[in-house]
Amino acid sequence: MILQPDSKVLIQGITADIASTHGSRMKAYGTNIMAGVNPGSGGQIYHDIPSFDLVEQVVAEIGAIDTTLIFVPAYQALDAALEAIAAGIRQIVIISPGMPPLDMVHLLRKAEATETIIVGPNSPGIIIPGKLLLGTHPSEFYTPGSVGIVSRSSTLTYEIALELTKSGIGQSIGVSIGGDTIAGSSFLQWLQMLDEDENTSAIVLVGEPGGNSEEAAARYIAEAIDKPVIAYIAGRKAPAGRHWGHTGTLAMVVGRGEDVGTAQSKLAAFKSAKVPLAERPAQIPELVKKALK
Amino acid sequence: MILQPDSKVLIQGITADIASTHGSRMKAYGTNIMAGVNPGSGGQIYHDIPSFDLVEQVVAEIGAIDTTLIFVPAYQALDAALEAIAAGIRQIVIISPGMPPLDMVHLLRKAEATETIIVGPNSPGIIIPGKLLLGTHPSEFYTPGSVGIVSRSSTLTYEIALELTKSGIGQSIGVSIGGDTIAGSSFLQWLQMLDEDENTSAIVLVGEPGGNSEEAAARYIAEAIDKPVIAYIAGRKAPAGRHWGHTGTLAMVVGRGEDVGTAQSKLAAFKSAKVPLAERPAQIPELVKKALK
Amino acid sequence: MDLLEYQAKEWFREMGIPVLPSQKINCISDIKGLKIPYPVVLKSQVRTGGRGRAGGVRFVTTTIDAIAAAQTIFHLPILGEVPEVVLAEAKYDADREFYLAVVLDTATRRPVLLGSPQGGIDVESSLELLQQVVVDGEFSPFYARRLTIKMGLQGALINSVSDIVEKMYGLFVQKDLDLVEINPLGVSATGELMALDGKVTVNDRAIVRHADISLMSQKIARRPSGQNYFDSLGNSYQVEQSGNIGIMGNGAGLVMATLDLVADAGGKVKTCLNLGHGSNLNPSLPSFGDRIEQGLEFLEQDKSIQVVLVNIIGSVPKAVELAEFIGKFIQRHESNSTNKHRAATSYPRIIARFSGLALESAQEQFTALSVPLVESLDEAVSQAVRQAKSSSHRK
Amino acid sequence: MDLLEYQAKEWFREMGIPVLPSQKINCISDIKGLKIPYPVVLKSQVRTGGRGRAGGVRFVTTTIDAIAAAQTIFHLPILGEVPEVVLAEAKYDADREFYLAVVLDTATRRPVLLGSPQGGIDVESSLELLQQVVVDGEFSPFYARRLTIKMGLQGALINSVSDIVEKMYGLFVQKDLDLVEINPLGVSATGELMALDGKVTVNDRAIVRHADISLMSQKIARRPSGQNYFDSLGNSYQVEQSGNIGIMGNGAGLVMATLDLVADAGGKVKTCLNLGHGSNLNPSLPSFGDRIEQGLEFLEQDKSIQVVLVNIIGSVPKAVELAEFIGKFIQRHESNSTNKHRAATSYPRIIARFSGLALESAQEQFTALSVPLVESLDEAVSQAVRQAKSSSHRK
Repeated sequence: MILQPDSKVLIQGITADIASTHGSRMKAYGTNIMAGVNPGSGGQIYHDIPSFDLVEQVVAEIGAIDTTLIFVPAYQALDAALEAIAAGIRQIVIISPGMPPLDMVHLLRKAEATETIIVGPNSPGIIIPGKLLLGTHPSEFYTPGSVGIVSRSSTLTYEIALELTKSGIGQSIGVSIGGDTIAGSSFLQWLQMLDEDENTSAIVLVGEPGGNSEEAAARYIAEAIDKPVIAYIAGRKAPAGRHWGHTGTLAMVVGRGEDVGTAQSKLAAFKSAKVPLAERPAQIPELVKKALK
Repeated sequence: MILQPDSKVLIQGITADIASTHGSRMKAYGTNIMAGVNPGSGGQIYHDIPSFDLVEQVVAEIGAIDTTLIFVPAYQALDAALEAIAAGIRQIVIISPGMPPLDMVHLLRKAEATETIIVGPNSPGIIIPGKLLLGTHPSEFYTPGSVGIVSRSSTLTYEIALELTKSGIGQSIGVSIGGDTIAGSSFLQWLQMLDEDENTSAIVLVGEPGGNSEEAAARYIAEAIDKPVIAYIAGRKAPAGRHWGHTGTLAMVVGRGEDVGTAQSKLAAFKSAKVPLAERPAQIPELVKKALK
Repeated sequence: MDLLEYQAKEWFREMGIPVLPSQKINCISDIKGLKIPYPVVLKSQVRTGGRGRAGGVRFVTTTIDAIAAAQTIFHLPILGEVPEVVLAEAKYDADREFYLAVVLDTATRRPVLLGSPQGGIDVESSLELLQQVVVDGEFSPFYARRLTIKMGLQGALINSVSDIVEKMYGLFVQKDLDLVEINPLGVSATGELMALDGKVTVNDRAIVRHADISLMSQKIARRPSGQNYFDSLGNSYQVEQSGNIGIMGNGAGLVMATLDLVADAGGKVKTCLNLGHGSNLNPSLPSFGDRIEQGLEFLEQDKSIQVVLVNIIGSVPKAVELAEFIGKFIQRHESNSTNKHRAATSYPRIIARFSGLALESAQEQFTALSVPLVESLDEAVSQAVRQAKSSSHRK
Repeated sequence: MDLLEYQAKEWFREMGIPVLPSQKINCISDIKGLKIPYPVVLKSQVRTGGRGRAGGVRFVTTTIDAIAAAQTIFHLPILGEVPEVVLAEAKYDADREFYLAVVLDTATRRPVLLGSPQGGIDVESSLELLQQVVVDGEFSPFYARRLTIKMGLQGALINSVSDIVEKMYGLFVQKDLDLVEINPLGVSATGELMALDGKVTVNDRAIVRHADISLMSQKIARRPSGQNYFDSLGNSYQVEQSGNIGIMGNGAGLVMATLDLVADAGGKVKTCLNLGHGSNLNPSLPSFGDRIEQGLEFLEQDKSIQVVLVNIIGSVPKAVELAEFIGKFIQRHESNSTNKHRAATSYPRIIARFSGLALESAQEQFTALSVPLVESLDEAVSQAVRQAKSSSHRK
C-alpha cells in the first residue's frame, strides 16, 4: 500500500459535514487532499477543497489519485467505489458505516480483479502519526513511534492509542479494518505489511467477538510474524450470540452455535499461538514494553 | 487460437442428437473429441464419447481442454460457457442459435477479462479441411487448400466452399463468426489471423445485411491486410429494414434509418476499400484465381 | 418486438420513472369515462414514427372535442397502421426537453447510454449533441452520471436525470431489451422530470424467457402462437408485391443469396422463407420436415405464387427425406384436387435444389413427384425463373 | 432479521421453489375454515429452533384434533417465544431428506452454497456430509450443479436440486439475505422435491432498501420504527438480569471493553447501549445528542439500573456538548421530580467518562450538574462500580 505523506488523496461525498470537517483536519495534518467529489457540486469549494461531479474529472484535471476516502451514504458506497476503480484508483478507504454485505461481495470481486485495496467499510481509516491521516482517527490521541495498532473498532482503537501515548509509547500506524461482517482488508494483510514495515517494531492487535478473523490472525502470527505481537480482545463478558453484526454466518451454520465467534474462542486461539494477551487497555503499554525488551 | 489437429476438444450438451451426431462426425474427421458434458448423464457414453456431469470433472480426469463446443439450448448457453471458462477453457465455439444478446454481453465481459476466445453463437464453427473439424460444417463440401473463408452464415458458407471445391480451389479454413447481433469473434480478428496464417494465401469474406461489421472489415482490409481478399455480400435485393436480426441498433438510432446495415452500404465500403466483389457465389472462384495470379 | 407507447409507459411506471396520468381509450365511448381533467392530449398508439406530423396526436379541451379527435385518430392510418388504442394523457408544459436512450451496440458489443440536451423532434436535427457512454463493465450508476456530465447538465439535474437513466438500464437488462428510449424527457422550470413519450423494443430472442412478454407478443400476433412457423416475424418476409416466385432455404444468408440470383436472372420474388437449421436444440420448434411442409403450405396460400424454389444445402436433412417432405405436401394437394392434370394444379410448381451427400439416391423419388431435383444453384435458379415466366395463373 | 417459516415459504413460492399447500392460522376459529384436506401438520411459528422436540409441531387428522392441537401450540412457549401464528400444512411423505442453504461466509467474503444428502434433524449429527461451494465469481447455475455433485447426487436430481439452489441464490441476492436454508428438502420416491421447512435471515443493514422487508420489520418491532433509537435490535443488549449498571458508549468495541472492565471490577451490568458514531452520513438517524438523551431515557425506564456509565472517546462531540445533552436529561427529570434531594432522585446516577480535546472547558458544567467528569477509563469504571454498590434502590 502506498502510504507516502505526499500521495494524492480524494474525498468522495465531500458535501457531507463529516467529510468536509475531516477533510480539513486531514489537510491540517499534512495529508495531500487534492479534491472532493459530489455529483451536482462540481466547481464548488468545501473547506478549501475543490469539488468535482465525477472522479474521472478529477483524474483528468489533476492526474492519478493514490487513495480515495469514501464518505457517501451506505447504499451509495458500492457505486462510489466502483467509480473510483473505473477511474484507476487502487486504494480505497470506506468510512461509511451500514453497507450491506452483498454490496461488499460485489465490490471485492471487482477489487480482486483489479488489484485494488479496500480498507473498511465502517472504518476510521489509517493514521501514520505525524505524517499522514487517511480517515477520521482523532490525531490528538496519537504520537509518532514504532508500535503498529491493527483493530476492527474505531473508538476502542483510539483508546488503545491513548493508553500507549500516555505511557510514552509512540505509534508507527493505527489502522482499523472496519467493524463490518465483510471487511475489505484483513488482519492477515496488515500483519504482513507491518511485519515488513521498517518503522514498526511491535504490533498491537485489537479484536472483538464475531467472525473468525482473530482466530485466523492468531494462527498466522504463530506461523509467519517475526515481530512481537500483543493482542487485546474486548467482549469477554458480552452475552453469547450478541455479536454486534460481526457474526460469521457460515461458521454459525456449520458450527451450529458452538463456541464460534466468541471472545473466549479468540482468546484461546491467541493463547495457543503464544501471543501475550492484555486483560485491559491499560495493560497494553507494559506488555509492549516487555515484548520490546 | 490453438487449432492443432491434436488439440483436446469437449462437447457441452452431448445428449442433444445434433451434438452426438456431429461429435461422431468430428471424431471420424480426426478431431480429438475427448469427452462430452451433460448434467445428469455422467458415466454414460454417446457415440463412443464418454459423458460427464461437470466440465471441471472432465478437466480433473483428462487434463486441460483446448476447445469446447457448446450445443446446449439457447438460454443455457451463457451458463455453459461460464462453466467452461471457470474450468480453464479458453476457446469456446457456441453452436447454439437463439442466445439473447444480453447473455452475450455478459459472457463477453467475462471472456475479455479471462482472454477467452468465443466463436459464435449461432455458428457452425471452424473447419480446417483435412485436419480439424470444430463444429457442424459438412466436411464433404471442403477440400484442403489455401483459401480461407470467413463468414457470418452457415449454409451460405458451405455453398461458397462447394463453389471453390468444384473449381479445384482448396480451402485452408472455413469459419463462421455466427449470424447473431452480438458475435464473440469478429471479422477483424479472423482477417488478422488469416493474414498471419502461413497456410492461407487468399481470403474470401462473405457478408450479409445488418450491423456494420462488414464496413469495419472493409476499412481494416484497406489498412492492414496484405493478402488478397475477395468479398461477397448476399441480400442486395432483400427489402430494406428486414435485417434478419442482425441490425446494429445503436447505428439505427444514431443513423435514424439511413443506409445503415444494408447490403448497399457494405458493397460501397468494399468498393472504396478496393476489395474485388463477387456478384454471385459462382463468380468467387474466378476472382480468387485472378487475385492469386 | 416493439411496444406501444402506453405499454412502454406502464413499464416506466413500474420502474419508478415519472409518467403523466393517462388512460387507455379502446373505443369512443371510453372518452366519457375520462378521469384526467382537461386539457388532454390524445395519441394514436401505432408502432411507426412520425405520428405527430401525420395528425395522430391531438390536443383537446372538452369532451366534444375529444370525441371528434378520437374518432379521427381511430380512422387515421399512419404509414399503413391504424391504432387499436388511443392514449389520453394529461398535458405537460416542459421548459426543456431531453433525449435519453439505452441501446445495444453491435460494434462495441455492449449496451450504450445515449443522451441529448435537445430532445423531442429536435434530436434528429442536432445529432452532434447526442452523447454516448458505453457500458463496458457491469453497470453502476456512475455510468449514468457520466452521461449527464457529457450532456452538459449541472447541479441537481445530474442526479435526477442519471437516476432515470439508471432505471432505464434496469428495465433494459431485466426485460432483455434492444432499445429503451425516452423522447422527450420533459424538464419543468423547477427541474421536475417527466417521460413524455417512450419507445421500447424487446429482443425477439429473449421473449420466451419472460412470461409477461410472451403473453404480449401472442396478443400482437393476434393468434395462438405456433400455428404456422412462418407466421412469426423473422422467419418470412415479402419482397415484391407483384412477384410470383417463393423462395425457401435453410439459412438466412443462403435465402438472400438465392433471392439475389433469382432477381438478377429476371425473376420476381414475392416471398422468402428461412427454414432455419436442419436439426435444432429447441424441442418446441417444429421438426425440419414439418417446417418444409408448413413453408410449402404458407406459400401455397398466396395464389399469386406460381413457383417455389426450395434450396437446401448441407448434411441435415438427407435428400431422400426432402423428397418425402415435399411428397407429403403434393399428395395432400393432389388428393384435394379434382383435376389431376399437372398443368393446372392448385399448388405452385416446385423446383428442388439440393446439395449434399447421397443426392443420387433421391433422384427417383423426385422424378416420381415430377419435381426437378437440381444440384447446381445457378441451374435451379434459371429453371425457376423460366418456369415462373411460362406459368399460367393458378386457380 | 429472521423470518418466520410461513414468510420464508411465501418467498419460496414466489421464486418457484416447491412448497406444500398451507394456510396461516391466526386464531383457533381459522381451523374451521381450513381448505387443506386432512391429515394436516400444525406448526408453531416461532423464530427459535428445536420447535419439533418442544412439541410445537403436531400431526392431526380431524377438525377436533386440530382445534385441540392449535390451542396447545398457541399457548406453548418455545425458548420463551409464544407463536402469534400457527401454520397448517399438508402432510408429505418424503423418501429422503436433503439439506440446502446459501449463507454469507466472512472468511472467504463470498456467499457459500451448502448441501447435505442427509437433511432434517440428522444434519447436525452428520456435519461431515455437509458440502460447501464458494461462489467466488458472479453466480451462474454451474455453481449449484457443483454442489449437487459434491453431495453425491446423480441423474435427474442433479438438475432438479441445482434448480432449487439457483432459486435460493436468486432470493439471497434479490432480498439481501445472510442466510436462506431449506431443511429438510423432501425428496419423494419419484424424485419430486418439496421445501418442507425453511429459514430466512435478512441482513439488517439492507432492510431499509427493500420496501417490502421494511414493512415486515416494522411489524416485527410491533411499534412505529424510530421511537427510540435503542428499541431497535443491535443498538442495545442485556447482560445480567440482576445487574444494576447501565453502560453507554460510542462504538461497539469500546462498549464491550467498558463492560469487561466493570465486570472485572465486581460491577453487575444490566444493559449496554452503543451510541454509534459521533457524526453520521445517514440523515434519518437521530443526532448524536438525541441519541445520548434517548439512551439515558431508555436506561432510566429500567428501575433496577442505579448507575449509568457514559463513555465517550474521540473528537465528535465536544465535552461541552456532552454536558449539554446530559444536562437536558437531568433538567427534565429534576423538574418532574418533587423530591429534589440528590440521594433519592428518580433517575440513575451518571458517571461521565470523556477523552478528547477541550475536556477542561466542560468541567464546570459537569460540576454544576453534579455529574463527575473523569478522563481515565479505569477511574471512571471504579467510580461507577463503587457508586452502584452503595446506591439505594431508586423509587
